[in-house]
Amino acid sequence: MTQSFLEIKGLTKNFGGLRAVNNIGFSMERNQVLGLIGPNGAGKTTLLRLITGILKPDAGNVRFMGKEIVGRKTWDIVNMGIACTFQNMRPFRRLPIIANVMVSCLSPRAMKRGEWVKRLEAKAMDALEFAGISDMAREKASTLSQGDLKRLEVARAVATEPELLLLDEPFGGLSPAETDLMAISIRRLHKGGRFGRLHSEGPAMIIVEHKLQWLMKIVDRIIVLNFGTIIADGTPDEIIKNPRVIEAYLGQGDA
Amino acid sequence: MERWEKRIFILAMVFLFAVSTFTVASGQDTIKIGVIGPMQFVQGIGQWNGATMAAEEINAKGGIQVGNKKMKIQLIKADSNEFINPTDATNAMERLITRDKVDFIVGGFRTEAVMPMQDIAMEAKKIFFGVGAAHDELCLRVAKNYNTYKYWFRGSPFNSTFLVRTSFVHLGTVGAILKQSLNLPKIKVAIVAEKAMWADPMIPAAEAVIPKMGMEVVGVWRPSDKATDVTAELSAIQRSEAHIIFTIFSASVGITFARQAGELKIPAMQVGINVEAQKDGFWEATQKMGNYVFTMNTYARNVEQNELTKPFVDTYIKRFGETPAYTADTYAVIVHRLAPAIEKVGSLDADKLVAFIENDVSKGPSGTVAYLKDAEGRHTHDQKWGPGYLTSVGVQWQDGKLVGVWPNKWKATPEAPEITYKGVMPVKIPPWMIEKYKK
Amino acid sequence: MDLVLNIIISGLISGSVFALLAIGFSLIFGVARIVNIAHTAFYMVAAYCIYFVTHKMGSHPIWGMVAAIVLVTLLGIICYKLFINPIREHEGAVLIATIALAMAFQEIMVLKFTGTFLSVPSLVKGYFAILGVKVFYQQLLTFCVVLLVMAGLWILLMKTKLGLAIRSTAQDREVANLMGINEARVAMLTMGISVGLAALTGAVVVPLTVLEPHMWLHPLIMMMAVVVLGGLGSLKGSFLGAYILGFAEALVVFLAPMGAFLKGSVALSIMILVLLIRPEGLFGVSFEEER
Amino acid sequence: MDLFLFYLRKLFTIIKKEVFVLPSRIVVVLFFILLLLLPVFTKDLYLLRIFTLTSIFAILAASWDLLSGFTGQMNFGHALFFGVGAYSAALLNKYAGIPPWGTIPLGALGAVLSGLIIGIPCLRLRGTYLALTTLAFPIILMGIVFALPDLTGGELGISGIARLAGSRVTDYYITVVVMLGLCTIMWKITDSNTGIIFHAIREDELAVRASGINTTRYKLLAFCLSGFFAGISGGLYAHFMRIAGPSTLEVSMSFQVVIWAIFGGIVTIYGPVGAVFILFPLLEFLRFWQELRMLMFAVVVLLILLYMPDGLFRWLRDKIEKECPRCKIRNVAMRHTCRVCTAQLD
Repeated sequence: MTQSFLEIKGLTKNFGGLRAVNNIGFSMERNQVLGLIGPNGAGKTTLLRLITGILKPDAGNVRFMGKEIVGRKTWDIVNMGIACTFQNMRPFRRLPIIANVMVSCLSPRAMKRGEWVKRLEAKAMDALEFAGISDMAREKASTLSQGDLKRLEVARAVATEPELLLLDEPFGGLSPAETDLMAISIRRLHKGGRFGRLHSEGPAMIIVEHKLQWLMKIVDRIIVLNFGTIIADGTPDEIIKNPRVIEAYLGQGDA
Repeated sequence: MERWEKRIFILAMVFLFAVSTFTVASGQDTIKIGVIGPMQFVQGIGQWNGATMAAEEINAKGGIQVGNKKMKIQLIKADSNEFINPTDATNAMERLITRDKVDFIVGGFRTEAVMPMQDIAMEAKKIFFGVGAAHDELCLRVAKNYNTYKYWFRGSPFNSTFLVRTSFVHLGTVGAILKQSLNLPKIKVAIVAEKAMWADPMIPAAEAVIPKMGMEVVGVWRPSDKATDVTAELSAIQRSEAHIIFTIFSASVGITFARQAGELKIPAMQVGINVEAQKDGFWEATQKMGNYVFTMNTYARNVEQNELTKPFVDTYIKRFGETPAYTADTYAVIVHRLAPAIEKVGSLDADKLVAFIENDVSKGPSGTVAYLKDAEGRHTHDQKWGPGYLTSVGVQWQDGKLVGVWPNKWKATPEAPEITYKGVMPVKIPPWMIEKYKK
Repeated sequence: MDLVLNIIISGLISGSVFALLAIGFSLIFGVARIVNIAHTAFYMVAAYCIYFVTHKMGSHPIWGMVAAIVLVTLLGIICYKLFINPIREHEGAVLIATIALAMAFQEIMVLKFTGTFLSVPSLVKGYFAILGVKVFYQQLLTFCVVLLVMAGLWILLMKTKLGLAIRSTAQDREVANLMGINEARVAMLTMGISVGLAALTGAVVVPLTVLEPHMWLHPLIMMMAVVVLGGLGSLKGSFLGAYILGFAEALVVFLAPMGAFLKGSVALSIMILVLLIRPEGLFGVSFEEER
Repeated sequence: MDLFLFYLRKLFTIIKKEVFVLPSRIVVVLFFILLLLLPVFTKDLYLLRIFTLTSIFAILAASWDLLSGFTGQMNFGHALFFGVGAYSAALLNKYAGIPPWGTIPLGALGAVLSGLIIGIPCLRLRGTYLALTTLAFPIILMGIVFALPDLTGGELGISGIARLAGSRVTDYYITVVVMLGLCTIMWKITDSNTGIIFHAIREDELAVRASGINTTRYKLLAFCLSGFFAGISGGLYAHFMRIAGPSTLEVSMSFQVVIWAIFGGIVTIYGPVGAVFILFPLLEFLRFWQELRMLMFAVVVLLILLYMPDGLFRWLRDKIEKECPRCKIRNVAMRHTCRVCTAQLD
């Protein structure tokens, strides 16, 4: 029996009366890049948070590389190899950018993997380099622009050297040019390899995004959510043609 | 504008610094006595007033004869702030000794602060008369380690063991009066003691002694010493049908309790220790509800322990407008113990003075003071209690006046002589109590 | 039976006092995120104000109450303008500014009135008995004032423009600012209301107790326990929390008379126990996700 | 001999290149030297006493900063650690007869334990909730102290415990050296990787978790470390005052610590230490004006805050030093170019 890389079964989460995530189940492979789309309030972000353990599901389970991860603490999950970014960026505002990344470098997983790296700063620098903001390493995080904050989020996540990377709207608030750059970075990351002293496992990814045209270029599979349930699952080409997706996105009138 | 303010600020700071560092006391032609206490509270004010009166009296006579030279008394006031911050109290003590270079120290109130203060004074070998703290431990230290602690003397009040004994006598006296005049078969007593260390040993003692006196204990309540509402306790006490409430209060709860009990007309007499009720301000503080409260006290208007009492109390009232509290015994300490001792020894040498004072018997306005030895014959520098020595008085609030009511035909032991101080009056029973029981 | 009644009455009364204090504290915290340590110090100042008017000027207690509420509210607003508003952005600084204010008030009172225990006359003297339990009229008054204040506050918050402004500011300061609400003015007015409530509490409660310059510390702690228990910034929570702690205290006094002094500790332990189960207090906003 | 000279020269270079370039560093070095040499100039017992107590409280204030400033776990009940340290040192000394050098570390361990005990329930609380809850702990402990007067001495406290050392000068040296040592250690901790995590936890705890850090462990670590240092200061206090009483647990004690730390400027370690060295002696200098002393103290705190809400020492440091916009290295305010990268300073 081959166990899948990530397997989600019957995941459910209620907020008061609102059912944000309703009995979701899917699985993905180690080499996939998965796009997660859907209208606002469809439960995309909630799903990511359930996987990372920030929220506790009311029912269902999540298996990552054969291990159950529901009920584990966030840091445990991160150290098993799932990293995430936040939709509304959450940098440590009063710390220099490099220190932001160093926190990730100090996680047990990163420490174990980078034993041969003598200096944490060097590794953190490489993560920043990868994200393209190394020239501002000593600035306070509060001075960064939106786009650079997104990059910082990615750098922070990458520094834990994850197997699975959850990106929550990596293109949100970016200009088209910046989006291009970010898309290239993500692609490059997925290929894996070394970036200086930083090692990329070539992580599998789940990307939540609204900018479909860029998303389509990166992902090889898309899951569409609406009202907390999966309404479509397939390759980008299939999804574009799927009538239920069009209905959900554009409303019934246009369908 | 801003710069100007800043400059003033800096100037002020520099000024403060300068003043404080250069105000070091000068030459030695006077006897310096440090008065240390919580100067913004009644206790400290009493200590300072008593000392002021003593200094004025002695200086008016030209001072104290030390050898062949007359030396005047100079008082130095130190606010110990000890209720809020005992650390501050020790600093004040240290400052008195090293900066102001005092020769003697009187004062201290909160035992937690007095103990470290005692340590500092003993280390500097300065005679320290404690006026305010009643805890036994302060004097037990003298017995245990005489050479270090011999410079400590108890000034006032006598120690808490004796305080308990006196208040039991009061309880018995009032119990007998109630029994007789209200025709009660058995007197029931509710014990209400504030939660404080000094009150702790009094409760088992009271529970043991009261049945022996032919009375019954119906319950024990321990409100916080700063409780601001005791209606709950009062309701419970009324339910227990107690005739006497045996109070053990030193802090503000004494006022709250008396006021609320009076306002609710709880049919029971309050007897015991209520330090707040010893003060003239009690009547106002309880909004006249503290009527008929009975408490132990050191002085009372028109009651004379001996011939020294009346002049002292009258002068004090004239000078400061209130009856002296027990912390005002700084007067007795300076005038009747320290000054005669210095004159007789003829020097300010602490060791010589200690040797003299511990064997001296002196008369003061609150009675005759003699210093005790413990069972093993060690000096404790604690004061002797009993007929002929310090007894304190019992006082009762009667319609706005604090009236002395005890000792009235009191016999300490069956063989002892009967004692009645001049000026005592009979005890009054609250009318609502008479109304309830006399049917 | 009358034990139960006793407990109920005592609990209601001490709960009312806590509720009055806690609501004011909660209000200013909700609107301006100010942890006003000096809140009960204002209560103390009000009590001394009544003392001054009745004893030094010899007026009727009612004038004392009025003067206390008006003057202390003004004092609160002035202190806010002078010492708190300029450093609003620095949370820590605001905190110790209020501690320093409380200390300053305490010292001023010590200077003016010394540390002597004082008292003020009650507005209505005497007591009445319900089923053998004696209750002061003043306690009844306290209870009524709590109900009135609650009703008044509810009307103010729900039915008036100022109330709307206060509520929206409490929800989100920045957004309220953008919506054209003068946040600074709302904060100042709320401070006025909050301090006014503290003064009112002083005016109705103090006639039953003793005045001294350190009388603000104990209610401060109980008030904070109430506010935390009920959930910060939630008026409903403060109201309920106050009665829970009030009853806890009454139970301790009646059922464990030897341990009456422990009533404060017991109340605080209850608060901690509740927080262990619900970290955001009874009616606080849940943090489950993030804040 | 050559080796010695080499190290001497090296030391000299370090002093010249690293210390004399920044006024704040010079001030720190001067502070160390002055404190250590004070008894050489004066044997005034009063002065020594004040500075001994100041040192003890400096440890306390710095330990508050370590917990509340760096980790952002607002602790309003810091007196708990101080009191537990003082009481356990006193109990161990009185009943087990252990000398001060043993009781103080053991007392500090007691404080660590109390840090764990309150830290675990407090893990789920944050911000103002945490602040107001921690305020309750010392009060509850005080209730226990009063309920067990046989063991704890009730409101009298435990008295008659051993002296710290034979003489006041030795006391002074012990506390000052311990203070300087511990504060340096605390400063080092905050400068280390652990310190970065502490900082990050204050900024955004969830994000730290998402970076794979066990925040629970680090928060508890902060509670324990802070408890340890505060406990040491409590033990020193108990042995210096020779009494451990309930005043060590009072609310005013907790408030005092907060005042010191915020007055000096949090998240600095040096700020709270400096603040204690200004405010505690200030209270003593104000003694010539006894009646107004506490009022003056409160007014001084209020006024200084009005101008320097970030804390006195941060304000001062910003006045005498500038940060280079390019390389973020500090420079004397008088320089026009950065001393390292020669960038223009404005």
